[in-house]
Amino acid sequence: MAELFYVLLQIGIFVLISPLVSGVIKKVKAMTQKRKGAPVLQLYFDLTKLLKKQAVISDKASWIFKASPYVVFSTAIAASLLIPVTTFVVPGRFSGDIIMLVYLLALGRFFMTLSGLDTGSTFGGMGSSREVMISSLMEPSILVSVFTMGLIAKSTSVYDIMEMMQSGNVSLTHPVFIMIFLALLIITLAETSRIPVDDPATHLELTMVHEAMILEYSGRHLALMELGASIKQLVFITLIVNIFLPHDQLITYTGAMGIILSIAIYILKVVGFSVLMALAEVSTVKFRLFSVPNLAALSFMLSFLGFLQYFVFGR
Amino acid sequence: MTIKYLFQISIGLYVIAGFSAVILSKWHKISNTASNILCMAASVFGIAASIDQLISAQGPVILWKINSSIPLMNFTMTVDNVSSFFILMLSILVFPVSLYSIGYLSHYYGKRNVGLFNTLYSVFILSMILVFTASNTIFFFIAWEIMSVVSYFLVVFESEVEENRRAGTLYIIMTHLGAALMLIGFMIMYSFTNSFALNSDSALIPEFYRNIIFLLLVIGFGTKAGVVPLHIWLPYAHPAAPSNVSALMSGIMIKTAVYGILRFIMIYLGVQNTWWGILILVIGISSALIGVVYAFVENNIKKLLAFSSIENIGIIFIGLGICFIAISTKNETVAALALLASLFHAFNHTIFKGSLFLGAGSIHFSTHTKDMDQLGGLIKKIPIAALFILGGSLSISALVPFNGFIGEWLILQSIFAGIQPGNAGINILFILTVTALALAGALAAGTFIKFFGITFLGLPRSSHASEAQPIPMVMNAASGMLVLLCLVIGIFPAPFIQLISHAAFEITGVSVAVNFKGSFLLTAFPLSVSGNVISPFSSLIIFLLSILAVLLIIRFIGGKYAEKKYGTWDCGFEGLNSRMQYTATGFSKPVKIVFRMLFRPSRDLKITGDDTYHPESMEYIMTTESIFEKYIYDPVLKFTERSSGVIRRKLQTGSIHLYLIYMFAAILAAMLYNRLF
Amino acid sequence: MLLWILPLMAVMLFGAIKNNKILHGLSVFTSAILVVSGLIITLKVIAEGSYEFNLFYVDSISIIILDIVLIIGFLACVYSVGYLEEEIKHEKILPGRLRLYYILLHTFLFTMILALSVKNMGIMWIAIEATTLASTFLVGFYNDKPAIEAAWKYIIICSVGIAIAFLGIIFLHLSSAGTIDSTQILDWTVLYGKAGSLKSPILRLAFIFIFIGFGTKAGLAPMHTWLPDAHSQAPSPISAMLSGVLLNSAMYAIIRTLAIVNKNLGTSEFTGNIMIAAGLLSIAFAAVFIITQKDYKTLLAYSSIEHMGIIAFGLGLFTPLSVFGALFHMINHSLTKSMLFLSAGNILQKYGTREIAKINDLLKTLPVTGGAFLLGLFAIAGTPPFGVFASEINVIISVFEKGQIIIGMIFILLLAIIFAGIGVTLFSIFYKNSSVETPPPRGEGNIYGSAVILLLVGVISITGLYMPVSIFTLLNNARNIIIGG
Amino acid sequence: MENYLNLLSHLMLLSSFVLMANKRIRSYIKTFRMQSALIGTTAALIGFESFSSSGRMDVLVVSTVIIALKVIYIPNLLGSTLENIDLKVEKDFFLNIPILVLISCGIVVFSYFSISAVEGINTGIMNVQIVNSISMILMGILFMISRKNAIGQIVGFLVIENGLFVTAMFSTEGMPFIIDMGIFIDIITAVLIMGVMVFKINEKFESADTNKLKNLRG
Repeated sequence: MAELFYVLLQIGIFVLISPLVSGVIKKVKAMTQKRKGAPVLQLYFDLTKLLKKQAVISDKASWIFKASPYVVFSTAIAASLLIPVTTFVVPGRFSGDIIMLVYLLALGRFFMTLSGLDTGSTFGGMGSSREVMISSLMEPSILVSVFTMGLIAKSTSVYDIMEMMQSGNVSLTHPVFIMIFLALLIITLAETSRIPVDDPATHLELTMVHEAMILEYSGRHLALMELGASIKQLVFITLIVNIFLPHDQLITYTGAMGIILSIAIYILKVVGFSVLMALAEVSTVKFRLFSVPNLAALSFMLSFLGFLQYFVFGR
Repeated sequence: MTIKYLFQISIGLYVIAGFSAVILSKWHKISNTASNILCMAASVFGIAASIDQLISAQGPVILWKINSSIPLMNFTMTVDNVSSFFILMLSILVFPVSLYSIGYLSHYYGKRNVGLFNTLYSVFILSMILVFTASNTIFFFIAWEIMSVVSYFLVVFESEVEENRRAGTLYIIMTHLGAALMLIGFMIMYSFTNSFALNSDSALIPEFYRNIIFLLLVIGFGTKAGVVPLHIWLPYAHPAAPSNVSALMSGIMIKTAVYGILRFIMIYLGVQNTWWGILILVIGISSALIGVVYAFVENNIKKLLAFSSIENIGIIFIGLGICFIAISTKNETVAALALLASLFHAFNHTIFKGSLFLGAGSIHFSTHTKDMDQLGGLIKKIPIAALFILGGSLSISALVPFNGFIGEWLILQSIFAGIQPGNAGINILFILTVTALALAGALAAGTFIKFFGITFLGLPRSSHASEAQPIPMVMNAASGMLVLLCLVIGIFPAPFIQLISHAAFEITGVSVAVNFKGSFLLTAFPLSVSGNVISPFSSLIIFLLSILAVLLIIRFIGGKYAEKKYGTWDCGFEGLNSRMQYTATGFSKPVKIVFRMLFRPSRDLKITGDDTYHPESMEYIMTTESIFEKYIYDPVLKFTERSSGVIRRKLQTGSIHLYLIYMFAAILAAMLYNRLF
Repeated sequence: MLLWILPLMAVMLFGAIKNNKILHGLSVFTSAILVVSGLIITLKVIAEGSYEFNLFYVDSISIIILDIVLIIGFLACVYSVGYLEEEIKHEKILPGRLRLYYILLHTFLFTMILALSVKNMGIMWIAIEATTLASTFLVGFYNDKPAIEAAWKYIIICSVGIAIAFLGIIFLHLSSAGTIDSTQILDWTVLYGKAGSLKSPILRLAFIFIFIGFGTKAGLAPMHTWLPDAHSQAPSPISAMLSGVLLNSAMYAIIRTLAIVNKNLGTSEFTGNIMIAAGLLSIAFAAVFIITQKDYKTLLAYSSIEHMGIIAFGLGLFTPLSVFGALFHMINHSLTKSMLFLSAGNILQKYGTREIAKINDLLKTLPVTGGAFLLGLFAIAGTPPFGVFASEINVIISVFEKGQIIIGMIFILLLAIIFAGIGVTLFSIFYKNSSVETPPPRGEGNIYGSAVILLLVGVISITGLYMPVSIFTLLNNARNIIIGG
Repeated sequence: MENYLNLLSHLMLLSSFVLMANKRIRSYIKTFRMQSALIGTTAALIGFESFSSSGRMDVLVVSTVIIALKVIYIPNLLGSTLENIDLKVEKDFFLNIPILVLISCGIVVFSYFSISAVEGINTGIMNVQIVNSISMILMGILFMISRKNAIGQIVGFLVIENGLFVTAMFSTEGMPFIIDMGIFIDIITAVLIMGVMVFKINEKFESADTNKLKNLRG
């Protein structure tokens, strides 16, 4: 029963909050550019409209093209289940750890890139090829950073890591956490296809990566793709905020009140973090594709140094 | 007792299969079908026997005991859990491959000697069984050599292609040199223990010679396994063989090296020094990375698979290396876990690489080309094969919910358990291993995105692809059953891990199986290692449920599904043609540029026509070369040839006077020796 | 005794006969009878251990090699029938010279039988010298420039070598002076019996010269220089006999001496050092010369040098196992190598060239010969499950048994290199290669030859796994005689 | 008695030095004839002695055979061969004479060094004789090495045979009769065959220069 509640809660929050995040980011960017910008809830409207629209499918495409939106979406959902938004609802025997999280997202990416290749358009292939390169280069630093966190918590499950961070016996300002936080920040930018790695706002074939892959999509498929992407983005954000800014230990209430409070704080954190991301985004420029490896190397070095800091040089 | 008979029946059936193929070789179809069906039957018995042996707690079983009248030649076959685990892998692979051959060899009918082929095929299988069951080093060596020679004949079976011949020669020479080193190792063992038996006492060997033996054996077996930098034969030989054979070679033959390392280094010598493990681990890491990078940029589907075999053998070696290190640092549980992980990965690799090679064979069968840049859009022509190859690709890319993921996860967990505060060097090495695994995994996924995407999706790039022939049902069935097995193992890993842990237990003496909460079809009980839990099944459930839910929701909001077929966006030019889409070369270009130092890519651009902005035609050729061949092997070869030539001309000049001088010198030397000795 | 008279009679008869058909028939017939009588004697020897009357003496050592001689001789005769007919068809040789060929062939056979079946070392020496003289014209049979050159080098170098060997024989005699009465001078059995009382310093000298001398004939480096030329230039059946038989009979003389010397010295160290050194040197030479060889008959010749080196190596180790291995290796090597030379003959007749680079698609063109040649190459390179491997492994094991690990390593590595060399140079000829000119029309020319080859292939692939008890006892007795155990 | 034998053996050694110093082929044959004559007398001496002491005939017979063969028959044979072939060998030797002689001295020293220590040989007289004869053999090989034309090599081979024979003679009053006979037969056939080969070489290579036989390489 508890598990069912957990699952519903997670899915509900992620599906409902994730478009908001994108909205907030867009809004903040617009404001920094002295524009009015679209309303914060714009993405919700888009999604509902897209769902209503008729889907135009390339006649070159195969069933892969139609299947992959669902796969992308549901992998995002499955991934979202591995990152509790609050420690008040215990995932209990529901299982899956941080490594599985990485490989689940990889599954989604696999199909997305395939769909890019499926229509035989030039853009799709370009997007897929770039996506594959970027993600492969980012993979090591993701795994190393989550691994390090796991090692500190002596468990690879996110829940345990969160509890470890909440229990006051580690100081959040310890260099290892700072480094890994930065590493994960870079990863998030890369994985959610944001500047400086990719520009979600452009459709210029020289620069686009993620957009190039979903260029051929329309209607409900596009909606699912978008939603999946934003859920994935929220997954990363949640990972960061819930690990590095633990809050549940501040809440004294228990039971339903506690849950509600904690979720409220969680949402606040997410919004705040998305503002942060937006600022980071506007303050940088997009890199050349072949300077992305340097970025990856940077994030890898950060996480690796974090590991060394904790396990080799000692606490 | 029954186990013994089961094994004997299976071996007997293989023999019969071999002979029947020869006898019936007049009628190609009949002989092919008959011998392959016999092989299938044999493999069924083999599966039964080995599983029986694994779960029954009894010790080694002696199958046959033949003493030749030639001294020191006794051929005794014994089966213990380790052997039977490998025989299990072999048999599980042989069944579908034989099924596949029934259909696949049909394109040899009337052209080639199918009977001969099938005989070699079953002898090949037999020789591998001998390798797994040989009970003394001499017998092992003989079986090993037979295996090499037979596989050589299979590699050069389509000998009219020039590169097949070169591949075969390279292969047989490399593997023979490796075998020679192996033999030296065995002989050193003998010179101290005075026995060829595998259970003789290795404590008699002094420390120094243990290390020598270890190095010799690692090089010897490494050559067969195709680990970097001994791998150069593999990407030539495996593609050269007919696909059913390459499935066997990649799926199981390279595992004989793993068997050898377990048998001779872990069980016989026993691991003492930490640097052994470190060496193996480093070999594994380099093989995994270099293998996968080369696989990524390869455009020949079978070469791509061969390189990916190098990667996977690297991952298996990583597991072994962790196990070695853990043993030498007295950390039994981690050792057992790591060993289990690497055995499990070997098992998985056998299955999915088998299915992928069969799939590649089907592609070649229906399109008569192995070049990706000639293919494309096949998913419409051969949908079933496409589905299975997709499955295989997902599984080899270690994606949920396939078995590849479980293997990777176990290895990562063993590293996780292996990293403890303290010994800094090992920790750094382990975290680097994690890095390597992550990079390798991601690139492997990329490789198979390319493999599947370029081959099956998009538009056909040549007439080969557009006129693809349909594929016989048996071939699809063969690769299908393997993919199905992948899925089943991925979802319900527990029982299989239990099975394999019997083999691992025999080696390490520590049973980690009890740490695996998890039993047969119970989803609630996930797979858990020391508190870290995954449950592929429940995530699969979530998966399906969410798809279902979203379909309902969409139906609710969006109403009925309506779609419109329309051409792909072609930027407003009239009509999109296949030359506009990304090629395999283009797809791998970014990675190729990032890992420049491994390829030394060289490009040349030919522009004909006076105006460079509107040329009549442009030709862009991009060539890469393997640094290993360029900077290690070629110089050695050249040097040998040159020096040998020089020596020949200097020594055997043809002048009789010089020859007499040799004799004269010999006499004087001998007399001197007699005076001084 | 039949063994001695028969070939001589045959030679006389050949002198008289003109008709080629009868010549063929007669030669095959006589050699067949020789084989039969050889087998009879073999049974006697197995029963009684040795068999002798006045000068004629065979024991287990000599009977092994004698049987090899007779069998190979017989097969060579059978092969020659087809081979010579082909040669005559292609005007390589004149029909008239057939008679000369057979006369020389049977004289050659006779001298070798004599060398292997006399008790007196002096006469053995004479016989071995005579083998050279008999085979010189066989080597130069084609009478063209290279053949003559090869023959000249052959006779000069071998005669000098043999002369040195005679010096050794003299010292052998000298060492026995005083201990042996003049009626039984140089009688091997007596020398062996009284080995203890011989003068060891002189015996050492004797061994040195005998080893150098007969080593020349056995083709051990650095005295091997005549061998590649002679083997490559002679007609193929003759090459088969040279390398399958002649080398063995020279090695046999060394074995006889070795037995006496080691028994006298009580240690194998003195002889062992020389023989192991020479053996390794020969193998090394062969390895170097095989890697980039262009001519397949020469390549086979070098491989003969290699295997003689292996045999010398085994004898030098002088442990029971190694001596057993060496004797066994003699058998395997002779069978395999003569098979290879015979098939090389077929190939030569088919393609008309000795250059490896000019041959391709052998397996299709000559299905039987080609297949046999391929298997034979694997066998000669020491791949299980063929006979050569079985004997090589015995030698290898005995090295390590002696604890000489470094030498053993070198030995194994050299063998592996030779395998690689054969692979690099020779494997290409079996398959179709469009870059080379198209092969001649398929089909076996020499039926008898193919039959012989098939027979030999069957034998060598069995000897690796199974050995008849009789042969085993023979080898054991021989081993015991040699090491005096 | 022993002194005579000593003297003879020294003379033989000297003769082979002379041979080594010879420039022209005819003089090879002459010198060889002389050396064989010396051997014949030696054999005769030993023969008489053994006859007078223990009425053994065989060595006498052997000595006569030697004289018949090596002094008369073979040199003539070689001479006739020389007549019938055309030798276009300007400079017949690789190393010039003084160096050859020096090397020969070195050979004598070496053989003394290597043999003399061997006990059983180093009993006074026999020692010197065997050293001499062994150095004769070695010098024979050296001669073969140093001479280009075929006849020269045959002569060298014959010198080796002489050396052997002398060794046999001095060390052990000759071999058993049958063996000696066998050896002679062998020698004759060998020389005959070599002669024939010389003719063949001469007709194929337009010269008896063995240095031209360099077509068969590694």
